[in-house]
Amino acid sequence: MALDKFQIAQRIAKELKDGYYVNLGIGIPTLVANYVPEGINVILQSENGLLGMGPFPKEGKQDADLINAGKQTITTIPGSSFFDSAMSFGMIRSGKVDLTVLGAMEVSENGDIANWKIPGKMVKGMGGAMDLVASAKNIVVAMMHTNPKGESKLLKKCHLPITGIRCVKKIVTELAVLEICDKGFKLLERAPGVTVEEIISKTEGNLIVEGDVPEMAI
Amino acid sequence: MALDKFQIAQRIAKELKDGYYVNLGIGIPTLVANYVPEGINVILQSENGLLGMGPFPKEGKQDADLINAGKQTITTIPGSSFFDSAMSFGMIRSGKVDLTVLGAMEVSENGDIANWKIPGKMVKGMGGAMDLVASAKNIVVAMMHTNPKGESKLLKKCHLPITGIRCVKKIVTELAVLEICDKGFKLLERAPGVTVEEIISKTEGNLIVEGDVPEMAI
Amino acid sequence: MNKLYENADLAIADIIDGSVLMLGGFGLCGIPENCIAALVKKGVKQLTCISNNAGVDDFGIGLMLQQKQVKKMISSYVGENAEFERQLLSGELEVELIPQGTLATRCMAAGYGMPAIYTPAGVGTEVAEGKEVRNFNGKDYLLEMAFDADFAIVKAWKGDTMGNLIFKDTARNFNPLMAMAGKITIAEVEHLVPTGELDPNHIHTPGIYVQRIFEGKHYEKRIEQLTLSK
Amino acid sequence: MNKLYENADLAIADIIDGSVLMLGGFGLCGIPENCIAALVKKGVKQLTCISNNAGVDDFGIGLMLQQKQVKKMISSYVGENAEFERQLLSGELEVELIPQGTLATRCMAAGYGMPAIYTPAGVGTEVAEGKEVRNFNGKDYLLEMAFDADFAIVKAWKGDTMGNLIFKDTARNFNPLMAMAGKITIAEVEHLVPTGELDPNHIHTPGIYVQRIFEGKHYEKRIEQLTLSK
Repeated sequence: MALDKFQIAQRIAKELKDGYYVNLGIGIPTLVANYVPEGINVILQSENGLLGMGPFPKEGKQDADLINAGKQTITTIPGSSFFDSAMSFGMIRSGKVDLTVLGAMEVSENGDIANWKIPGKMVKGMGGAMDLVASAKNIVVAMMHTNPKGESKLLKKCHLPITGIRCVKKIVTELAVLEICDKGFKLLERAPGVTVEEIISKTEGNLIVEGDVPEMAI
Repeated sequence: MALDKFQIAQRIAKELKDGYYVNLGIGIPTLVANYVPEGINVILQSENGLLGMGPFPKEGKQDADLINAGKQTITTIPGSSFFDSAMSFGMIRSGKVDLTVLGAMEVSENGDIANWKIPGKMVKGMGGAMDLVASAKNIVVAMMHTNPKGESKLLKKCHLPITGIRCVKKIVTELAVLEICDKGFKLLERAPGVTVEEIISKTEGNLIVEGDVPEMAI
Repeated sequence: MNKLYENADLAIADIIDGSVLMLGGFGLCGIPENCIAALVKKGVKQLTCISNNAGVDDFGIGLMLQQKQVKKMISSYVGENAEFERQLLSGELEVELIPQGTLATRCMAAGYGMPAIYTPAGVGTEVAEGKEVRNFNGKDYLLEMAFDADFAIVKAWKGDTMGNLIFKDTARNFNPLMAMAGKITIAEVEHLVPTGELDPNHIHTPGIYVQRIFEGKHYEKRIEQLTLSK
Repeated sequence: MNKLYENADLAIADIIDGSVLMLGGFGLCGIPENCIAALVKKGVKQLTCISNNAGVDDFGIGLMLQQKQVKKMISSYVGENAEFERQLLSGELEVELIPQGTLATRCMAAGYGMPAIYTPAGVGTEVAEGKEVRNFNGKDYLLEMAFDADFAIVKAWKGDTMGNLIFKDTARNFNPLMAMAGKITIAEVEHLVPTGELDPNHIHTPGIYVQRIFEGKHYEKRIEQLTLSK
């Protein structure tokens, strides 16, 4: 059975290691924070200028001066720090952020990502996405395997304007966990009950299936 | 009569304007702080990371964490701020410092300055001097007109390794105030009782004397 | 030298049509509300605004867009603004979208006297079009130029009469960077304190970067996405 | 993840011969006294040290020079050190002198992921030899590369167990820049406080840049030029 968005977040949370500094994008990536494994401490970076992001505030505790990169009111954890946007992207650019989780509209088999612009639609801008994908050493994409029309989002080549080149390391969809390797998308895990055949049929880019592909443990 | 070093500092202090941010080099330039004209407020920048440098501390009030660029113990004035060395040279480089006063071994008629290295002697380094001269919009040099051998320090071309090119705006020596202009050293003022002839005889570079040259009022 | 102004109207009085402005803030967080209101009141037009976002329809830079005061926006993200979209699609408004880190670093470059910086953001994308690409240690970077703005308009939490500024929480964002970058920097602060009251170790923007300062009034500090825990 | 170390010996235990180190401080102000003592004790050799100065004969990096542990110094100013001069003139020690602002900015570049920066410092001088000169807006600049150091060793006033640092007065100097620039950053602090005790708005170096932290002991904090008012 295909994962729901919470399960996708839960699976991505297994990529976390103790002490990781993590940047979570808007959408499914944000949910990852809810599934941090026990015994593991991660510190969330918000690129508008905060390390040590905490949960959303309780009613009445919101502060207009304290928001995340999605402009939502948030809180801080003990040990947090604030900084300006240049330092924020400085630490991203110098590879200090251990893991970046992003949504995407398309990923190509060489790790290109498209997630900022759809021709013909109003372009809202790339925000920090281009900086993140150009610099992060470990990028995991959270997305659906296909678009609403049923077309694969794991492609030989991105059709949409790209956000960054050769940067994605892993992809977690409702169907599978895949890794970008030299030859394309390497299938690492299947969602419980999902067949390799279904994943093959929904993956346009080169899919590498080696041996038995285990089911995800979530 | 030629000025002493205190009078040179006093004359340079007349270049100060209210609200100026000023960087004073080691030696005579440091003395300028003692002659700030009444009614004028200047803020001293110390390139090791301080705006708002105050006088030396009273006995017992010294703090090893609070020094100037000459490594001397100092104090701060109200409204001071501390910052790191990148920001310190950032504000120098972006032209926020209104006036820089430096010593020199040689100045050439096109405004080159040499003040960091004597071939054959142990080289101690340029410290912040090259940054200052490359960036400051208004550089006044405080120095003797001649070296201990009696040779002019105002030259057609610097003999010593230079610190920066075409950067000096004004020079105050024990004999004269001079401005660098397109054609060379323009004589602006004489020290009290010093003749134009003496200044001519001690200036190797092109000296421009126009009309009556007034005596300095100090 | 007096840096203290009575209010926003006086502080922005010499901003003229066609000026290039930097405006601090991220979304509606840390925006110079008083100066924006004064710019709307003054009706100055044909402005180029460098700001991470363009506000919402009825707040922030959106108020200037309503009055058609903006010729060009240089931003990283301009969603959540219907009037913006209308003007963009009708060709009344020009937009240059640049990556957020590039925006921040081009401000910093100006404040630090660096004419240009190299960043990997946008390599291989349409952002790289027309720009120099250079390889350092096996990785490609784009050459991006320092901004050149006539005025930087920022909002701080506290400030003193010498122009020293302290920001609060994520309202810091682009404010200290833009403060360093403007030819003339105008700072509005929630709390103006006498000189000497701020701890010199806590100051984020040294006064040397600030030419004008005033205490703002009636801060609305609107929240764009109120999100609460249950 | 635990960043907390018991002492300097443990924090520097994996620094090996031939390492490239950054050491914070300006003169003797804000230098990592405990780590320098531990490096001397460990006797690690052939070090390249990036530090604004080289200490004095019997303090700071001078202690490492005495033990001939330094192969190369990268500094802006190296006066006040007779042993340094002796080693330099005898050819035992290599020295690269670079402008102070260039030194600072090459540290910052490393911490900010910028491979190189442009600065006007040194244009037309021997510092420019072999370097790319480029004209922007009518002014010449040198291309200077970001530093690449194995370890950055810094001294802060306060720190917490997450590695957040606060510096005091002019002891800040190069410390936060080097803290950002090291592959591994070791911070010694005068006062180690529990996480949560530092105001997040006052932190100069966010913990993400610091891999190891310990509370130093027996700070001498020697004054190089005691200068008093009468």
